[in-house]
Amino acid sequence: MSDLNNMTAAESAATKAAVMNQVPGPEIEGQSPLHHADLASLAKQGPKTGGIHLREQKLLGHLTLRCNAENAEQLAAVERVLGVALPLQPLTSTENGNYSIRWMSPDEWLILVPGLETFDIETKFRDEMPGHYSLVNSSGGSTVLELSGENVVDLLKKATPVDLHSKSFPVGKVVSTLFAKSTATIRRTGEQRFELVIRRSFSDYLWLWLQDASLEFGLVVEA
Amino acid sequence: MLHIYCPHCAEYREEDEFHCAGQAHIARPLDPEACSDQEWGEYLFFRKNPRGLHHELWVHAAGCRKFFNMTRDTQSYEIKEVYKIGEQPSVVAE
Amino acid sequence: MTQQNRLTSGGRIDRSTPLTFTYNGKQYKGFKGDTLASAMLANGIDVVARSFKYSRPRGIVACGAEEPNAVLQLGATEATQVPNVRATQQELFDGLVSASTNGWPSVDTDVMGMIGKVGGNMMPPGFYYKTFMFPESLWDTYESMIRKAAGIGRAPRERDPDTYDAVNQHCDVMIVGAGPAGLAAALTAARGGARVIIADEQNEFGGSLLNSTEQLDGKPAAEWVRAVVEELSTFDDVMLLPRSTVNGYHDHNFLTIHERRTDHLADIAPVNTVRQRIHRVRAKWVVLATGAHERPLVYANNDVPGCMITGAVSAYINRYGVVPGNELVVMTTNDYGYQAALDWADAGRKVVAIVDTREAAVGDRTEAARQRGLNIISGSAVIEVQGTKRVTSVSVAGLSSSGTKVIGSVTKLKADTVATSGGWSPVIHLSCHTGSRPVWSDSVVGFLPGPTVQKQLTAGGINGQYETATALQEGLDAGQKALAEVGLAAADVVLPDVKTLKVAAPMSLFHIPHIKPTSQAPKQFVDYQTDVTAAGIEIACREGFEAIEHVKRYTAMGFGTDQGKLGNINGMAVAAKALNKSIPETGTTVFRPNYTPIAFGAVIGRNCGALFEPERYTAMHKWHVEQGAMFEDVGQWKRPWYYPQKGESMQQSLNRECMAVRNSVGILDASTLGKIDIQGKDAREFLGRVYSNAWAKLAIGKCRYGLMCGEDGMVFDDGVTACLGENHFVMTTTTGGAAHVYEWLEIYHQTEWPELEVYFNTVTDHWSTATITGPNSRKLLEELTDFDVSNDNFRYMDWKQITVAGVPARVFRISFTGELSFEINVQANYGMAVWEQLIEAGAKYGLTPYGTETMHILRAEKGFIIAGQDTDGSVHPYDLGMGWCVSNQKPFSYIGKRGMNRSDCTRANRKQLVGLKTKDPKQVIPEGSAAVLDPKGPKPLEIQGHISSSYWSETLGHSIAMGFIKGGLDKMGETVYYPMADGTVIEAEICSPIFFDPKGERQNV
Amino acid sequence: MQKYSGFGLFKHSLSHHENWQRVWRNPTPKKKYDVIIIGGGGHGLATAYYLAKEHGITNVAVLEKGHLGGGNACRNTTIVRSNYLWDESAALYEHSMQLWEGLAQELNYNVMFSQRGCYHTCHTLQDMRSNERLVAANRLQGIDNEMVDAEQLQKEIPTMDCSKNARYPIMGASVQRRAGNARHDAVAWGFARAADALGVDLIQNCEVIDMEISDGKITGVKTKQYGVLKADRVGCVVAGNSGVLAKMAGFELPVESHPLQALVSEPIKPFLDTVVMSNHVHGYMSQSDKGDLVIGAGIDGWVGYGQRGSYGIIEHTIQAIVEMFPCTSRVRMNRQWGGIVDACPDASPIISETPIKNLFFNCGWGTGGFKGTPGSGNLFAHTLADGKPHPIAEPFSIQRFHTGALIDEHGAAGVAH
Repeated sequence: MSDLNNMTAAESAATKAAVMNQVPGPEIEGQSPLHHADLASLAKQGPKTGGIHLREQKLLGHLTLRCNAENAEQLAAVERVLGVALPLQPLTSTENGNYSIRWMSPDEWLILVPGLETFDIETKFRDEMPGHYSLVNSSGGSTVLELSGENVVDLLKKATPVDLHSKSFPVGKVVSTLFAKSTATIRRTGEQRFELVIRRSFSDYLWLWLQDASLEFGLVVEA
Repeated sequence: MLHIYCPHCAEYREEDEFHCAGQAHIARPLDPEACSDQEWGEYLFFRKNPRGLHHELWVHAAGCRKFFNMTRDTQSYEIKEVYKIGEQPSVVAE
Repeated sequence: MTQQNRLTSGGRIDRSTPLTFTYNGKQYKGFKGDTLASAMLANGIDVVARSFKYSRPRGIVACGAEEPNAVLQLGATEATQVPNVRATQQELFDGLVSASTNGWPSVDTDVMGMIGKVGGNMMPPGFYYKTFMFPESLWDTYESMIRKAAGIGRAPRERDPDTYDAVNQHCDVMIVGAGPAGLAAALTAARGGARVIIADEQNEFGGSLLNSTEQLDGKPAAEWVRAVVEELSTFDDVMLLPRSTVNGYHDHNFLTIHERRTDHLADIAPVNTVRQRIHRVRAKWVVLATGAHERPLVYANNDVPGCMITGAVSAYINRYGVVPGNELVVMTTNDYGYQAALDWADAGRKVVAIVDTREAAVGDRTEAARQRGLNIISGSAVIEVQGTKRVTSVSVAGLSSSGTKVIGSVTKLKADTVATSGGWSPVIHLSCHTGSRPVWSDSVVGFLPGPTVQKQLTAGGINGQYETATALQEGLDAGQKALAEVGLAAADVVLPDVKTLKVAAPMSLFHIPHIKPTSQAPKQFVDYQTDVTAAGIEIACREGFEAIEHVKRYTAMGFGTDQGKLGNINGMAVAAKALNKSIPETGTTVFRPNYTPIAFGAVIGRNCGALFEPERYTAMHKWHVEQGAMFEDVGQWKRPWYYPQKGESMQQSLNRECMAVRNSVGILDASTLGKIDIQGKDAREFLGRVYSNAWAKLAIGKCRYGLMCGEDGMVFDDGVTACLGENHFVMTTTTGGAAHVYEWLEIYHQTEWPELEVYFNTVTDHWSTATITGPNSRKLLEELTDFDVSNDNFRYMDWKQITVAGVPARVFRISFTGELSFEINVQANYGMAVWEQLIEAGAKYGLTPYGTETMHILRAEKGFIIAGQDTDGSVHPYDLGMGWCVSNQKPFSYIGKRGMNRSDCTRANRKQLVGLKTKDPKQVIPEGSAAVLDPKGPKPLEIQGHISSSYWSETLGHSIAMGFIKGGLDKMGETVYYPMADGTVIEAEICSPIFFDPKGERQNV
Repeated sequence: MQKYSGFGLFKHSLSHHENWQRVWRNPTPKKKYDVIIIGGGGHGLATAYYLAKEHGITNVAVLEKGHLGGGNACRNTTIVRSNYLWDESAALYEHSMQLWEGLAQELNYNVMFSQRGCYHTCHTLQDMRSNERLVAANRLQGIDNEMVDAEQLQKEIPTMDCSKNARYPIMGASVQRRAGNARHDAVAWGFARAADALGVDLIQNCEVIDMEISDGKITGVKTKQYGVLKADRVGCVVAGNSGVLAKMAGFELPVESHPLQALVSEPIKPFLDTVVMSNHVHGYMSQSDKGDLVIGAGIDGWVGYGQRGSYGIIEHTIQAIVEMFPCTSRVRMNRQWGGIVDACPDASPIISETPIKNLFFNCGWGTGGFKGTPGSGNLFAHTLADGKPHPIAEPFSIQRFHTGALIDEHGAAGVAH
């Protein structure tokens, strides 16, 4: 182990997993999955009104936690690290400031945190979490799109077979589902506001798809 | 188009999100080496394939990615129940 | 042109908005609110088609989805052509261009019609099964003639300029049909607070009420319709979909609605608007309020233009202000048929006679006709009409009380229009789509929806209830029932007051007898579009085609674009009579989606062109594009295939890329390989169970190659797995196999070995992988890291966590080329940054980007397999000569172990992977070529195996190949032959598949 | 048997077609037959015909629970070809192909076998490799099959998009020019008529509800309508229902019955004069003599006997067709339907003895049964006559699922058809 040079406190006795700070210094700029689309320029030059608003919440820290929802010690440890409990009800989410947790599966949660805090939080988890669990940094593999506007539900209905009516899909609900010919984890954050976690390799496809499907409503890109 | 209740997500979802992994309750022989070719072949390939009630293994592939069992009528396509891995069906195919 | 059949007032058309349209090159006028059919009738156009088989002139028969004849070509430009548009369902728009589809030189003067007349008698059902057989050699010629006559309209030859989409909908109650029953159901469900979708195929809601003069609450029915629609529009949770046909009713209450959003505006959709949309609806409950179709009667020459159904005549008069003729004869078996005569008389044109097949029927409508002084001929029928392109007269004769025989003398009456009603067939199509069989009702004289497992209710005409008051009540009841079923309280709805008319019993009669036997009488059409006659059905029955499905298939009845909406029941009745059975004994009629045809474009929505399937990109994709890379499709990924430089052939590019790697250093984007993070104390045990080789002793910091087999022992994937921590591994898979491998791990964990403490997570997209390989790869790496990457400190098959180009990285010293290699993995957000710095720093070493093709050549020089290319599901590790990658010492019987020990898997002479060296070193054996031992032997030749990988090796200066040979591992040095398509034979020697650096020294430096 | 010909047609027209004979009798079953064939589909009827014609065994009954040719025989998309990969299957399907050629004359029934060719398009390098392998193998097996490049393909099929702009551009194709279509109903009816003429009893509306088995040997079958019918040998040819029949006999099969869907467009003027199939974008299409585009879909992923599947399959299939033939976007889908196919794990059929003596099964044709009709019947007749399999049928025994000698045709069988 000695030559795994950067493995510090994260070398938790319980999990014996390799953890590393994957974020370089500030001199190197990260490129989010939609970097090539240059959303910043579109936000400046593109239309300012339309039924759909889109914003990429880029370079967040994405941590996938898998553990046992019935293990009280683990649940307590999560709360110590994040200051908020894991959502145990299926398809729900919790949040605490900049931290949000999405239920993904009975033994899986997606934790979003500010990008620069990722390693700290991973390290804390490794220090705090007892028992059998896994924590995986997936920050490079996905990005978050925020979609809002008066036609946002009309747009999403074209992409996902999930019922988006507010009776079935209240604010705070999370679903992982099909999105066009890819997948997304969709969380409702307002009556007309949703966050989509999408996979990096599909992001260009989804960007194309969203532009096409928004034509009838008008698409406003926000920085 | 089947409408499937995922026992893990606790709601109905479209068939598009799932896929069927074949007949349920086919346990891997505990001692494969003790199986004859015939027994191993039957484990691998031979199936009930009933017209009527059938226990199937499904996975919520685009959702929670959990496997679960389903009892379904292969003629009417009615789903009688879904139940988690390790659980036993309450409606049993003959 | 004047619209000679247009009334000066009345109807739902807007006379202040005239529209111009073209039919067969000639311009006509119509009005907003017209269908193409109503406008054609207004202009006195009689002939709209020539029939399929006999080329007989045909006119408009009906006014809706059931129309069999008025099927036209639409479109003003090549790209906007639409074949087979039913004129009765196409709203008129200004500039509409239409044309009839058959007939040469035109529908009016068609020479095929002569052939139809002369040859028609030679074309009984199934005639083509009985002829065109001799001589056998001429069948191709016969067939090409048959095919020329095929088809109705034509497909455009240009790409569709329009867009389409699909929308997923959910509701408590889906109501199909917005006639009185559907509207009552919708109003009830909406007031009760349900989420409602109501769809109707027509441009406005109202259904039968739009066509009639009926009064609701003492006011025209349309006013009630307007009020209901207005109220429904106020509910947030009610979706109203006019111009929307519910086309399919699938399992678990899934329905598809085909909404035509712009077809009424032009033949091309306005900018940023979809032409058509599919609603994919999941409904808790469904109310079918689809109404009924009127049945025409079957009589001699009943296809002459001017022969219509009575309901259509009323609809054209009342809704469109068009009287489709001057002198009308009605023939009916029921009271409803009288309405056409009443409406015709109200329009001021001549009713020649109402011929009622019944004796002395007394109902409110018959009495109204009598009081109007209309000529009613009871107990009689129109047995034949005269005329070619328009009815000129009709022959009326008395009928026996059973309706099976003509009695008495035949009278000729002058008329240009014959409207018939044989009763109504409930529109049960949707109820059948999920496998429910309809049930015959003697009282309705039609099929009703059968028992179903769907959560389905029915109301109105579909139940054989044709009185408006009953339809409204049934709609209300269905609405209340649906509310209760979805857990909502009953709604407060008061139905409008409608006068219920007294109706006399209808007669069960379908086929009108002629004075001659059916076989000798003039043609009596059952299915117009497919030219099926009563005589044809009798022949089919006589020949032993007794099941109704046989009859339909033998005669083609019901196989038109109208799917037999008018003809099927009549056809069954004719068959039943011929077989001396009742209609239900003859069989039932089963319907499949679609209710009416639907554009392919609508079905696929926006999943076409660039959005047909996702293109998956790595973080460095943009760089590859900028470098002019050619791409290979691997699964959904776009991977650089090779990077041609100006003027290079593909082979030249490959040679250059290969030599760069062998002589200096190359760089490959390997990000697409599947990567699975595995954590937990049993991770190692799990690996041992899913890989064929041993994992117990893999130390932290080390990597190992593994083969993955199915329970049948056959290899399906491979890759390198690294031990990151005592309980932490990362597995790589093939690019195409990633999803399958992940699910493979999960299914075994979730269903077989849940007791093992291990979690799997896909991290494919998270890591970017830049592989630098070649003798100078270490030098290049050294330039970008402070870490000591010397062979002493960083061994082959080690991995290190180091910083490369300022970015934290996991670097694996593994090699797929046989050269010194480093696979640099960084979080994908920094993949491009590292890649660009490698490129920059590599310039002085001639760092060369290479693609998948060069990768394949380099690995083949080393004899490394590619799962999926050198395996095909039928080879186990020993077949691949990879017994070294199987550990039978493991205590657990890993997946594949038992399978690869089945008797066929252990027999001698299995196909085994070997190297093949051509006798002529310049010759590259084409991949896929099959080996034989004696190329001169007679066919079929026993195939010894095939070439799975084959390349020109610039490194070695000769071709190399890997392939399978029966018993090949024991046949080193022997010769096999590969016969080519051009008759030449390539000779090759069996050798080791490791062509280059067999001791593996280069990767170990 | 009344002989059919153009002259006969003319003669009958003079008597208003009133004198056509029945195509087959409607016999009451005898109590005992030499051979009972369960299943009156194409394969069962072909088996009966060849039993009578080639083996002289005419004391034969075909028991059909509905009407003749009413199952997959009338629900398939009518493709006939023999370009399979492995020697075993190539021999089987080529045997069938050779019987197709000349079948109309042999049966005196025009089955409208049209050798208009069948293309497998290649969209990836992997596709190219598989097809080149297939072509090379077929060449040595004596089966015509050749590669054409995209440019040539564009000339041969002008309505197909062979440009480089597609999501998965077509790189080339293999083509078997002897392949094509036939008229599905006519095949069943032609075999039925010819078998009947040779003395075979075709019993419709006769459902087998149990097997008479003692000492591991079958002696007859029990029917719903006619009670027990005895037989020396019983052949079961019931496609999608094989599992149900096997259960009656007390064993399981390596077979699952899945819905297989298909669809047709409205009839349009000649658009495509050959058969095109794509394993990669997953769809295939031909045009019928009536003008319908006949389009095939993949199988649904679950067991289903309802003769219908899920809408998603239809969507995907039409996407594939429009991807390859963009000009079909405005053409309209008329009908869709489903059949029940019994799929074997290796996508090859079973023509085999069973654990029960004198009971033989012919099943597992999956999506490829139509093309096999004459060959299957011919070989199964041989099996029933001899009590042991014909050499071509031998590799297709149930035993192969025990020994592991599978004949994996997933590559060649590819897209469902």
